[in-house]
Amino acid sequence: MAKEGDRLEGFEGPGFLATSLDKAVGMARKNSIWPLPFATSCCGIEFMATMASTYDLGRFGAERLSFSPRQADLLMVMGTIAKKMGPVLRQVYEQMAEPKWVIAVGACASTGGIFDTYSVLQGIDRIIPVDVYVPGCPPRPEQILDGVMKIQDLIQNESLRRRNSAEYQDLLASYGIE
Amino acid sequence: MTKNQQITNPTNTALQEKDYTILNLGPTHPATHGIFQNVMKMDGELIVSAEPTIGYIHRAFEKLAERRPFYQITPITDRMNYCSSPINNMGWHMTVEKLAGIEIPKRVQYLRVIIMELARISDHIICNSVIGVDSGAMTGFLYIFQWREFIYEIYEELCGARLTTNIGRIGGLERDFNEKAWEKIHYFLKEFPAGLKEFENLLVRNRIFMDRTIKCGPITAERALAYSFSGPNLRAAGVDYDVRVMNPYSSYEEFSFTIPIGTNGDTYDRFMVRQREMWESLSIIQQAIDKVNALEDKTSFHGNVPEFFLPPKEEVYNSMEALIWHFKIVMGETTIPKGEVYHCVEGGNGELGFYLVSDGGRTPYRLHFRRPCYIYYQAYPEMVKGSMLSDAILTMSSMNVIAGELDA
Amino acid sequence: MQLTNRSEVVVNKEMTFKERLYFPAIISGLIITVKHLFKKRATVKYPEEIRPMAPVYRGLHVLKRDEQGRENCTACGLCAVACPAEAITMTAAERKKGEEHLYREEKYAAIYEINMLRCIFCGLCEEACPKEAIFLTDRMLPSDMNRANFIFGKDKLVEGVSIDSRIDISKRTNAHRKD
Amino acid sequence: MEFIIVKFVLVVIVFLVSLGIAAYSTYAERKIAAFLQDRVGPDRAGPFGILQPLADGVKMFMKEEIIPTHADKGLFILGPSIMMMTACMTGVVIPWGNTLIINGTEYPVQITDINIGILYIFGVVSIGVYGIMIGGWASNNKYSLMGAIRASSQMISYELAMGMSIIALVMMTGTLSIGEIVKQQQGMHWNVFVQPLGFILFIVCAFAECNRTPFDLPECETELVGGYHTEYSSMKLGFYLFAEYINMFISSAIIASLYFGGYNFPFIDQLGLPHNLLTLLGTLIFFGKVFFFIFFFMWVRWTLPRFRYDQLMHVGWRVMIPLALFNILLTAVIVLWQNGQFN
Repeated sequence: MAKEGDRLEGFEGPGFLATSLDKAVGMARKNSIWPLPFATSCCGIEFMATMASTYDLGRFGAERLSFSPRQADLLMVMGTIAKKMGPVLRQVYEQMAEPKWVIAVGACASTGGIFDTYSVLQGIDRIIPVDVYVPGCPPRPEQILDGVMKIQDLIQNESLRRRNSAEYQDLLASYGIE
Repeated sequence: MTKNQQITNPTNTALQEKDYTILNLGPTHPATHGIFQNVMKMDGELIVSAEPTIGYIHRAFEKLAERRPFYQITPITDRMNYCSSPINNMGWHMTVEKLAGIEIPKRVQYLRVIIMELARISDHIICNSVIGVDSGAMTGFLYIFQWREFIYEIYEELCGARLTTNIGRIGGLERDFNEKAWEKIHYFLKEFPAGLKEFENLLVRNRIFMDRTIKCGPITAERALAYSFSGPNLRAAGVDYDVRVMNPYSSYEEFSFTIPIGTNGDTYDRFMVRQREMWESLSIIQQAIDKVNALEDKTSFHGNVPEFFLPPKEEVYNSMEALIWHFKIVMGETTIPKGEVYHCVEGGNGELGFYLVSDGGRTPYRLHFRRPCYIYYQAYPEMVKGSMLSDAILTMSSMNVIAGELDA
Repeated sequence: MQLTNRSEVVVNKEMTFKERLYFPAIISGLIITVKHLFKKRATVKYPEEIRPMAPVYRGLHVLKRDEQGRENCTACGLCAVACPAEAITMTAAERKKGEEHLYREEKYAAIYEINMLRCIFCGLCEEACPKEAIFLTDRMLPSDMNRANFIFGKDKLVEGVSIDSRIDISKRTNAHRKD
Repeated sequence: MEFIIVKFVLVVIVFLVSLGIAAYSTYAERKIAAFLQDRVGPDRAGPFGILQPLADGVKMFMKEEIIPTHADKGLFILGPSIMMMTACMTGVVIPWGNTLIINGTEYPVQITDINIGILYIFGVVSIGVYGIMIGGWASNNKYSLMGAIRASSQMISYELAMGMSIIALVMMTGTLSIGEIVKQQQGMHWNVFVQPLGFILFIVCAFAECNRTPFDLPECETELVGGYHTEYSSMKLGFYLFAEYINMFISSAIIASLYFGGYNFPFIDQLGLPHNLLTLLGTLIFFGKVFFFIFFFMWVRWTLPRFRYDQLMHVGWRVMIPLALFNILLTAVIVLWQNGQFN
């Protein structure tokens, strides 16, 4: 991500107009994240707490949950992903419209956590690309908000062309997603 | 609206297999709490039959527990019914204590009762407010959730975590309640009734809500017993079975509380039974505080079991014996007698049982959790058959089926 | 079916005429919600305001030093054994001559790593430690974009030598296991 | 020529105002929901989150368009277009204010005062249903289809009751022109005082027509994921959501003009202000009424649970329509009595 941030400043980059457009769009996108809560277990309850009055995810413009993947910008994977669930998760990811981001909330989604067993996927980054990991089992709502803010930083600094770039295609290809 | 419950399609007889719609409810449906799949055969909005699929969040709890020393199983039980993890923790500790024949001082038992009843309240808050959300009333959820947040604060003072508490140890609690925790519990007892009342006023006598929930997903007492239901779902069907009364543990026999029951086990019954249980839990907490204050013993927070309960750190440095116990306990080398034991507690959503077989080794030989959700979910197809899609969703949320516990 | 004499039917499904009219309940509901318009907001605006955490909160770990700035850890491995998530690994090393000011015991952890993404913050390592070396603190672990950054080595876990950079855990030790 | 210019200017203004108010309704909805729920709501996009609708709009425009492989492409695009178009068309007949006198010529602050204004609105609104139906059908998704079926049956049922509640009003006023109806409510002679039952029926039906809770079955999240717009992404979804808010705005405007006197307010004649200023004041008051009803829509949404499909039909056919018929009968008797027919 840092690389793209640098390129924005450079002269041989996409040019001033483009970078300000990038910035404006980045600002807009970052303040209008519609999350798709893929809540499977404990972290889902903490996500409820994050949505609730005390923490209020709505302050970031993200209170409009979109359970339909077509409309979501941010896939929040919360909780254990069993191997049986893996294909479903991947299908949800494929159904999402670009640009899309993924946040792995909690130990289970990130690495499998305590469940190092035959049935649990040891981290969702084995099947889909993950942008931000949030540690904790489950993370405090503050940590989830922290993760969302990291995503906002990412969005802010993302070039509009990134989703068409060869690197991005390679990244998807490395996960076998066309 | 009672008549409309059993609407049948007038052309029902002429319908053939191909005329039905197959609707996949889940695994990523917003109203499946956790992950299930229901393959529903629909006749328009009516459910002809439902076929539940489980296993989407199978985490192999039991196998995992069989290669862990006893004290390390507590964090695993946390993640079963994560809405009320303290009850799971306590249940597990009591199971081991039962097997090892450990005596627990009265004070610790009362403190445990306080923690477990707080957990029950927080569990019922989630369940009942989610019934509200699923029926479209989001606001009540956000009001009452602030109180759950407050219970989190109490947990945090008691053990240092919010949701997966890992509270208590085999032989007692890991630390005594501090001043701030007592303060917060008293504040909770004082202020929560108003919040609960407000939540009730918002929904309970609202005709839209009553119409939605009455006769929605009913189950008779006979069928519920046949499925071996327990907890609020069985009580809603009209059977006053409560583990706390029938098979008391942790001095529950000393407390007086009524067992709320419903009439025909529909969603409204389940909602009201849970609602009343919160009030009962509040009174139990108050009684427990009174009992704790009346005790001579003001300090003990664990039993006198050096072979299970870690010695204080100062002793570990200064006494050889304590150091040896410390190492033995942490390495899991404490001797647990051979034998098998079943212990059950009244969990947030039913009878939570632990069936433990020990061969005297450092880990359980076999450990089975009796998860109430697993049992409720078997009855789901029967309960939603012939009702509408909206009913199926409310039935699901009112049964308080939690995927993490169901699949274990 | 009655098993005890303590039961009570708590459900009244009969609606009065007033309740059948929909509107009284709707209006009382509207009044309840509109009252909240004028209540104090319950929200804690996280990055600007931080909600107070209990001092015993189980957050990011720290490896303590003693008063003279020597590492407490003696690499006995009890924390790694106690960890249900198997997130802790360590390699022990012998203390050499001239390193007495660095390590309190003769043996020390040359490498001490916690996989923070595996860790479930249960606090069993803190309890298992016989040397008061590892503690969980009320600091939060930040999120990150790179999975590799979550393997916390000694550089991130051990507290600083200077008094200012020490992490206060007195609340935990006092409240903890005192008879 | 001048006529065309004036009308063109008015059309543009009404169009922009509708869009602006709809955009800020989304912001208001989030803020009001938050305030009713002890939260803060969006506050990080600009001061107090005031740029939130802008951010949403830009994001939606820049999002990838997905047309599912199994969808009927033509209809898939047609759905949101119809929805948006019909939503924008209804604002034409609403009298936003009294007349403005410029250079001695009197210009009404209303795009057109056709003498069947009410029928026009009903016609346009019923086309709007097709937007939802076609969208839900074309998505080729079972949830969307169910949402579409729910939407169409709900709209049809409630349009009946709505129409009947209006008939009573028309019997009292004797005209179908909204401009005329508003003029008759001069001062404090608001129709809500003479047609309370009709007003209640009308507002309940307005809720149903706008798909707002407690009648938001077509898109109810917990059952149908997204309802008819489950498969839509980017601006097509934006059109659907936007149209809902425009509809809400227009419904509020219609309620305000039919039952709450439109731009009229008490003591309007006793202020002794110049005509143009009075008109402006009236328009402001009209918008005040509209905003109150928009608030009311949101307030109800965040308080009530929703109906079930069969209960919705039950309320529509077995409660609303008989009541509306009774209202017509009652009004007829009163009108006849007033006209001295019983003497």
